[in-house]
Amino acid sequence: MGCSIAGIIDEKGNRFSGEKIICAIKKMYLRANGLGGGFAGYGIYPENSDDFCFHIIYNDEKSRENTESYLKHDFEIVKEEPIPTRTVKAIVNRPLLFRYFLRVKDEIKKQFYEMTEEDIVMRSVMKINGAQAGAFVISSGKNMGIFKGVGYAADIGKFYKLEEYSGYCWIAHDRFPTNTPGWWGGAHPFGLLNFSIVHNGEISSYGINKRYLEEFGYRLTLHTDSEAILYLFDLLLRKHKLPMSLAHKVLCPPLWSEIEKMPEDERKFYETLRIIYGSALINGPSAIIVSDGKMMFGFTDRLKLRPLVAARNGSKFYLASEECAIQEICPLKKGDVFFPKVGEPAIGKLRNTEQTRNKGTRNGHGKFRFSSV
Amino acid sequence: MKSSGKIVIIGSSVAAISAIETIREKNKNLPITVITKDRDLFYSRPLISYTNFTDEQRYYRDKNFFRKNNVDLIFGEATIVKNNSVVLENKKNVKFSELLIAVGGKPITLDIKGIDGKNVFTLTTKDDADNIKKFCKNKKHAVVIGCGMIGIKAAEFLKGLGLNVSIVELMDKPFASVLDEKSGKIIADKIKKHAKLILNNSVSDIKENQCILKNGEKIPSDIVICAIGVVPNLDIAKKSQIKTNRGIVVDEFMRTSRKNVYAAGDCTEALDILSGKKIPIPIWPVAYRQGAVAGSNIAGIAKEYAGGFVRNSVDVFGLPLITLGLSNDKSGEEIVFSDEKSKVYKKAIVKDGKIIGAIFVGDIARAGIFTGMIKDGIDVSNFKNEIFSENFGYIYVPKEFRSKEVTPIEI
Amino acid sequence: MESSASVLCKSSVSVQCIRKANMKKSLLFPDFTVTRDPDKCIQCEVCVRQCAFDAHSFDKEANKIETDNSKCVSCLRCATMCPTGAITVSEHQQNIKKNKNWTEKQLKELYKQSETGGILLTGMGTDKDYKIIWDHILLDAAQVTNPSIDPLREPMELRTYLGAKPDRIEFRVQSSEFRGQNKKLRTTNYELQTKLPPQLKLETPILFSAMSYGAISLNTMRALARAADECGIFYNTGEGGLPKELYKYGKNTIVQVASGRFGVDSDYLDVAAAVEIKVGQGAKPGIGGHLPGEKVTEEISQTRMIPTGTDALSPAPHHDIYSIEDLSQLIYSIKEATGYKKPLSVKVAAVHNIAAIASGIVRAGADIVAIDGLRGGTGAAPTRIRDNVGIPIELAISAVDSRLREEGIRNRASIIAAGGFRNSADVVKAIALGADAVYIGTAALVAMGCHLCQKCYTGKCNWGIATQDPYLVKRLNPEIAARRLVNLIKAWSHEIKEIMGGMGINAVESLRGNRLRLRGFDLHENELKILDIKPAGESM
Amino acid sequence: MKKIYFNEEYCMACRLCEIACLVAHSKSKKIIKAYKEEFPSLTPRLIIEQKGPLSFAIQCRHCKDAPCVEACVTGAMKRGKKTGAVSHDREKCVGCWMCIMSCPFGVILMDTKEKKVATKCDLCEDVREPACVDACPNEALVYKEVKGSEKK
Repeated sequence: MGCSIAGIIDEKGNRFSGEKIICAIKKMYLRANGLGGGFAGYGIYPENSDDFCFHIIYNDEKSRENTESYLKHDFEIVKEEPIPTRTVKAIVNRPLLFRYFLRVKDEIKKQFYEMTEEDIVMRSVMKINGAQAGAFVISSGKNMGIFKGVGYAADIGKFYKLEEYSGYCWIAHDRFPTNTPGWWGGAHPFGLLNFSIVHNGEISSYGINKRYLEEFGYRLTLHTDSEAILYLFDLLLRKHKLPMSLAHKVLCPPLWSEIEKMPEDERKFYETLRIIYGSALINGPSAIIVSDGKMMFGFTDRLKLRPLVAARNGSKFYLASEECAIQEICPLKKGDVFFPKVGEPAIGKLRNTEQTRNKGTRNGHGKFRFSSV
Repeated sequence: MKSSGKIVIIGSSVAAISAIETIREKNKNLPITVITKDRDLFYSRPLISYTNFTDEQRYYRDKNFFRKNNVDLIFGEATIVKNNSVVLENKKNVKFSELLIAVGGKPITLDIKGIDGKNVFTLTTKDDADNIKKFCKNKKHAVVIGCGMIGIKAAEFLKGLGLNVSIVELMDKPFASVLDEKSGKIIADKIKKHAKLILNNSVSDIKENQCILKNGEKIPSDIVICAIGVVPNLDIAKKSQIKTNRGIVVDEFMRTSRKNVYAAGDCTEALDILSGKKIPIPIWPVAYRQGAVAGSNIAGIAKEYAGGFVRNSVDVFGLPLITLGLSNDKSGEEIVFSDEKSKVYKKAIVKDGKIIGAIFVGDIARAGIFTGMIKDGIDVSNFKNEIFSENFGYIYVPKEFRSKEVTPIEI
Repeated sequence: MESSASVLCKSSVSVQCIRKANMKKSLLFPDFTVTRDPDKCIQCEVCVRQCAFDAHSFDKEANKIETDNSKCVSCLRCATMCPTGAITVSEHQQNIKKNKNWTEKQLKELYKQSETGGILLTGMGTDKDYKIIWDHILLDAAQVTNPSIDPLREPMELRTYLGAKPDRIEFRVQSSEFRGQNKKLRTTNYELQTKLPPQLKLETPILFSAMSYGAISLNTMRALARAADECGIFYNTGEGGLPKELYKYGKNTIVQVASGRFGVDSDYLDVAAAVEIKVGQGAKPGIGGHLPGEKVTEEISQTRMIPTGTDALSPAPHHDIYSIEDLSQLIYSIKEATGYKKPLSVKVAAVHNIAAIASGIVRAGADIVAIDGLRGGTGAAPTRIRDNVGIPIELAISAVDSRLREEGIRNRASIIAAGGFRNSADVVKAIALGADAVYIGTAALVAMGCHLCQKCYTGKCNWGIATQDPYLVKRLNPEIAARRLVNLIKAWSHEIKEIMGGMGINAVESLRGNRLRLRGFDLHENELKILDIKPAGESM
Repeated sequence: MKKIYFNEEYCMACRLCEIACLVAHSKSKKIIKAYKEEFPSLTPRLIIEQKGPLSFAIQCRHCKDAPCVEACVTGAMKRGKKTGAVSHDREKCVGCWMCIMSCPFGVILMDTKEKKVATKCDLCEDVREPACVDACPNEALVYKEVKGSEKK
């Protein structure tokens, strides 16, 4: 896939309009072909910030009815409404678009006492999306939402009236699909719970990543490799409690030859990590931006076969496929821009969640120490 | 023991040559002087009997051997060693720091009537051969006294010159000291096809045209070659108060009783590993080895002579013959292979598990393995019955005794 | 060399045997015709000396070399060694009336059996004309949207770890702050809590499969051990014990514990890198082994720990394993004996219920499941068993890998696939289907000189491989053979890298179980279903 | 110096070395031609020994203190100062067989076809690798320098 990706996070948590990210992604329109675009915004539903917000696309009313009755079984629906849209000439064949603010019912929590609320949400999402009954959950996190569809990203943004939302973190994607035909659910970002991801690339390891995830209960229904990355993050971060930086080392591990040169404890750690998570390694050209609402994390594949630039200006941290996208929305000084190296992620973090501002984004290693028992 | 001065070698025998080669291998510059009676340098003595050879072919080494090796030559006879000098016939003194006596042997002469006659010769030098050649013109009959190594070569030489040859031998078979009865008979039969062989007899009177034997028989002879053998040439050693026995007495470094004086070759008596005694072993390889040992020690690199044993290879009118060690010993176990039809006879004598002597007649292939086994004292008890089998070879030599030349440490 | 019962071997199948069996006239005719070009033959007798089956002889009186076609097994030793290339061996042309049902091979087997009354014996893997599924699986490559990778320019990782893996990593995080020059710095310390179960580290996902001392010569074992050492992989002792001389290759050795328990003692288990319980073998599932007493030489008796000259009988089952819980007991006995320091493998033949069996093995505590398919080789097996029992390894890998994933226990054991791997493409396909690594046996033997004459059970291997004859074992110089093996492993590894690079994959982890990079061509729907691959032409 | 060594562990007595030696010392140097046209007059310069399953091919060891050189009365047998190889000059040789008597390996042979002379391995002089070594299919013959083997 071709595609452009972009992301902005305000590390102080200041919210800003979705217009900026539309401008950024629009600048790179040559990287897209109008077969899909989308956005994820964090901090956009402050009034319902404790409820799970499902954005669902429906083929028809019947599937909406079925799905809503299913939702009602597991959840208390705090609020439901159509997602506001405006008419945009280029956007055609729109499905039904609804959002729901949900709380897991107590009896369901009791019934699935071994599961967390997130697990229950994930199970529901998998069930709806796996049923292939004309309904598709495109986002399911808290205080966040994904807006996507078939068309250029800029048009999609306009369609969803994103300028009316304000959030502290936005990621966006404009698509040039090659592997899967354009449909609304197949556009980026992909989301599960609070995770959202945009991806420029093609995962040649998808086959095994998919089978690996299936062992842990994920259903990959979109026939798109990017979905696998999202779930891998969910598995590693949420279920296996790995920090983002280590999850990155699972997806893009150092070469064995590099591991061998590490000091004993570090070597042992990475060796173990790679041996256990071999099936989670993602291979193939990729530039990825992932967010969980607390940080925005950008990285490329082990050979850096797809572009990614980063910039920092004031409290804002930017990621994009091309520098022009960032320049478009923020006048950058020399030294603001940097190019993440192979194996080194670029990270922007909400400062109130992690006390110290992480300056070490340029060198992914270094800031960790390893020991063994 | 490092030599700083001048090395003098008396004689230009194989021992001398091998000493020079050894010294030069180790030191290019040490001055070496050779004092020799031989005007013709340097022919191989065993080749003097080959009538069809050119002089060139008889050279043992390159014609310019001495010049190339930076060796000074003095033609003349050394008479005595005095102090640190060799005194020549012409009274000239040649100073040395180390001296090697390599004067070889001299023919045994017999006390027979007429032995001083003009028609009586010995055959040990090229001069002898040349003289005989000259004398033989228009002559018809020859008598060779002695049927050993030199006797056979003399007979072949005379045959080559077109004479009828009679060989008179005191003992009952040719090569009497080294052959047993059977091999003696095969060799005698072979000789008889080319010459008249008179055994158990001796010449008592040499006339101009005939010899009278002990039993009174008269055989025609225009020329007589006395080929009984050689004994160590002890002339100079004795005069110079160097200790002698049957040969010049030397230690394992080839040193004589006199300081800085060495001796090597047929003039010495050296360790016989089979008897453990020191005896003269007047054979070529021993002379060569002794010369090399002496040369090495003279050049300052200590080397010991490990001893040798009697062995010889001779071609008797086309029939190859090799004898090794105590080939006529009767005290050991005899292992024999004999094929009358093809005139092949092989015998080995095994004593205390070791081969002490062997005879090969007709088929001498790989006889050297036996030489090696005798030298190394290899116990053959386990395979002694196979030593003359068709497959016998070096493979029978137990691995632990095999030479390093064969089995390198790691392949 | 190991056959199923002593009565078999004595009455097995050579013309000479048949003569001995008091048949006046054998109805058999030769399998091969040896042709000698008289213009090229120099009568050097190299062929005479090289043929252990005595097919060539020199007639001194006639001053002529003669050949007895009936003795030729087409091992091609003579043709290879002939310095003038004067010898060719071809199929014997006999005009047996063409019959698709009653083929020449069938007829010959009937003649043999009617003349000997014995079970037919054979060696190596089945030569029966079964469909080779590998040849109906096609590999993917990257084009345009995804750059292929040049293995000569970019790193390409084949390293493979075999053994049980935990589902997730466990570690403790400790953050500490300290003062830097101007500001506070924070470091995070990860303390690894996971204790990884023992692993076999392979530099390339290939191992040499089990071949026992007795079935193969010591020189052959030496070559396998040296090559494994040099390639950073493993060889397998089979069930014949481990000669003391090879202990130095222990870190590259997988030792087998089979039903006969030959050569098993604490030193044997201690010296190895891993232990494999052999339950079955692809060439003869359900059948034991038999090494006739005459082949139990001094050295073999030492290694197998049985008296010289006694028959070495491997029972068909392990008599202490009549059920899965018995296997578990043996697995844990061995783990106890080796201090839980070595991975424990269980080797089974791919039979109909292989997925469930493999699952049981994993749950019984094995760290590795080795599965030997229909085409697995052998030193000796009854022909009927070899040619008719078991299922193809392709289907077995897929069934087992799928099953273990369904049960969520795929991480708990590695899968080694075995049985007729012919080239690196087969290996890539096996890994993409879900195997962690493959065992190669026949390919390794061929690399060393085997010409697949299938006469291993006679003990007269002219290539010095499947023999103990002191005249024949020398023919295999382990130095040369090891070099050839190393070349083979290198060549295959290069090819695997090339194929992976073409797919845009630079680590074998991303190939393993990646069935999406495979397509079936000319495969039945059911086969596609079991292989879990799409038909060629269908995209992602 | 580089010498030919055998490794009896891997010699299988196929005799290809012997054939190669013979061809290398033939006139035509072509195997079929040499055998068909020159055969009876060809003498290999090496010997293959067999004792049960044990076998090896042995040829002149080119000893440092070579007994054959010591014993040669004609000077035909010489040790090259530079090469260290023991060479044999057919022209000088008179066939006295002193060398045959002396060689402890028994690797000097008689060549009586034309003239009675001794014959032995010449290391195939100008060739990079001796023919026998080249022909050995099992590396039971190797041509190499072995340190510390210069003693007899």
